[in-house]
Amino acid sequence: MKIGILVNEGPYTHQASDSAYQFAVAALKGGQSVHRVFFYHDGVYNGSSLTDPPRDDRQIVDRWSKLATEHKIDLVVCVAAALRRGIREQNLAPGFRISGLGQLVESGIQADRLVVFGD
Amino acid sequence: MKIGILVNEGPYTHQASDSAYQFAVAALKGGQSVHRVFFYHDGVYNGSSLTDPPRDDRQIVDRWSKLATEHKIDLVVCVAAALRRGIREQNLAPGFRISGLGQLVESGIQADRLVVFGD
Amino acid sequence: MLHTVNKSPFASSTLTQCLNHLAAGAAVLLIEDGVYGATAGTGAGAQIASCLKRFPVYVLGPDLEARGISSNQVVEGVVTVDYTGFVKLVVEHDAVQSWL
Amino acid sequence: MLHTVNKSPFASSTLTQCLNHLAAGAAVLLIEDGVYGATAGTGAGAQIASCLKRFPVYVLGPDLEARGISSNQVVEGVVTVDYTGFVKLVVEHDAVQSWL
Amino acid sequence: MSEGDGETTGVVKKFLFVNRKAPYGTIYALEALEVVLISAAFDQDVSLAFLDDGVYQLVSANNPAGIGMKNFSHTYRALDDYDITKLYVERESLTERGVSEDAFIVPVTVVSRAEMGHIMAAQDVVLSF
Amino acid sequence: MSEGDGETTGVVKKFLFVNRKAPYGTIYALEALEVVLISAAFDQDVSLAFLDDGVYQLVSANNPAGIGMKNFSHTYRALDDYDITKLYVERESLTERGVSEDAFIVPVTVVSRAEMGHIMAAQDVVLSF
Repeated sequence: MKIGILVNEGPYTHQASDSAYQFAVAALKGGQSVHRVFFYHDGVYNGSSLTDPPRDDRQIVDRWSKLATEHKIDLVVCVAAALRRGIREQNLAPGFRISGLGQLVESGIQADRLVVFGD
Repeated sequence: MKIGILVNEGPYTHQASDSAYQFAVAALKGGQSVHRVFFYHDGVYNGSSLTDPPRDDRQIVDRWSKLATEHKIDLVVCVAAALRRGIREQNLAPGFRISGLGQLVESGIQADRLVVFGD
Repeated sequence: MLHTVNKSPFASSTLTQCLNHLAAGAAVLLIEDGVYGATAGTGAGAQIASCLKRFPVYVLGPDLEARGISSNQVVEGVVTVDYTGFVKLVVEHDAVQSWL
Repeated sequence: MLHTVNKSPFASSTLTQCLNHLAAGAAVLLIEDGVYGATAGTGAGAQIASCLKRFPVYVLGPDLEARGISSNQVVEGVVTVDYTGFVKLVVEHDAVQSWL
Repeated sequence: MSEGDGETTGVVKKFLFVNRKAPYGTIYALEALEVVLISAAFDQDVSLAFLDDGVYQLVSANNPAGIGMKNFSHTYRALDDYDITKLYVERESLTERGVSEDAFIVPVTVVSRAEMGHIMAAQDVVLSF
Repeated sequence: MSEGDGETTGVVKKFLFVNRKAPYGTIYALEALEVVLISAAFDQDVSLAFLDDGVYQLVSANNPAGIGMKNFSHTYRALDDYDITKLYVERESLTERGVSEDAFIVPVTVVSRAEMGHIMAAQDVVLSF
């Protein structure tokens, strides 16, 4: 089954990004496919290449990047939300791409389920 | 009277940054002095030089920068919170500086009032 | 102590909790989504009306206007202030507690 | 429809509102701070117990553990699942509604 | 719009946008509306639900000039041009807040809480922000 | 620490850190604790208030390994080393949540809601996150 994921909050501040990540990992382990992870609202901050959290803490941006590489997951950051918040190509982490809101609606249509994580 | 301000949320997402700005402007107009504006938690995103909001919307980061220049207001972004969230010298807007949490406690001691804006 | 409340009382328990902790010399200022609490004829409005018997309650006018709440919808006795009035309240009280 | 709730019922009205909107085929999953709602002996726990008469209620184990809530504190009848169980619930229901 | 083309052609799902947050205090209402407008290009069966503090989004007298924000209430009027006409508002949420649908900027269908529950249950995709 | 020197020398204010949010669901509790620890260097009269969902921060059985987060409960134990000993917890908040102070990681002073109100009223600087 194809599952789409929407992440509405940034890393560290709210648990939404953590929950979405743990959910995505479990879905992949369980043999489901992750159609796309769409980052909206403050969720776009998950795509920042400049985060440098304490070493003994989880590396939220890095693990999204790794998930994208290892499982060919499409990580899409909303362009309008990103511009408002200072995320651009120049500070976009590997594995993420910037695109329009149509990608979220498309995920709703193409995926069998859409799961939203937010505040 | 010296007033310190703490901003806990990022631009656009929550009204906290707007309220803090309007409050600071009114304080200055009323003859008070703004001791410091300290940005903590997601508040550090107010210091991003890369935001590019729609032209017909308020330019939140720019207006903080202008306030700093025109009224010599000390805008301090918390270093620990900023590292976690991808704000560094390289994407820090004019008029902001990055420093430690001690600057917040110091503002609490030196200012006559400390007003907190958050979620 | 000036207490500020910025959450809608219909979504959050913050207004109730703030009102439960007022002590001598307290005043309350509703800002942002907190201004919905000043609406007359609601449960929150009744709490505010009850609070007014002991403490002054203020509401930020620009936040009321933003949300389309006209002055005749506001609980009687609640005083509307602008940002200048907000600053004045901060100056007049010995400290400020933001209920976030 | 699988309904997820991620807010503490003591701070937010979200759990109550979710429970007020359940229809045939609904199930509830408490995650993040929403797991506090599963605590037996509280007002929220009573709402959950009442809900269980008509709908299944699940709670995310890793979120319970994170918050130090042991299984004997959870309302009887609430089923604890891990992230794998969360995925399974999503697959088994025709759609998911997140109460944010 | 090209976004509506491609692999999605022909599939029509029931999309529900759930609005439970007040405008201006946070950006969720505004950014949710942006998704709704984009969804119009995909020829889906789109509904909007307004309940809890989400009912405040539709109040026509909103005037955020004094807090330096843009008024986006008029955007709800544009929904009709995009053939998005199913706007459901929960009666109990209105009553609790002392809000009348007469104050709204667009025509809506007021439904009971129970009816709202059934509308929600009938959806394929539920987006909440 | 040099941060405690300079212009602030000699001034002692009553600082209250108000904790009303649950841990882990958001970062506020953790980042608030970071400010509390820094404040110790400034020789101020520091108190911590735990009420509403903030009381959950002190539960000793917290174990966030399964959600990939660090356990920061033990940091509350370090407060004593910094001479931060005034930890006030509101009784009504405990009762409403079915939480017992026996479950706490550090000794606290349990106070009534009315007493908490008086503690708040006595402060010079109130920090809430």
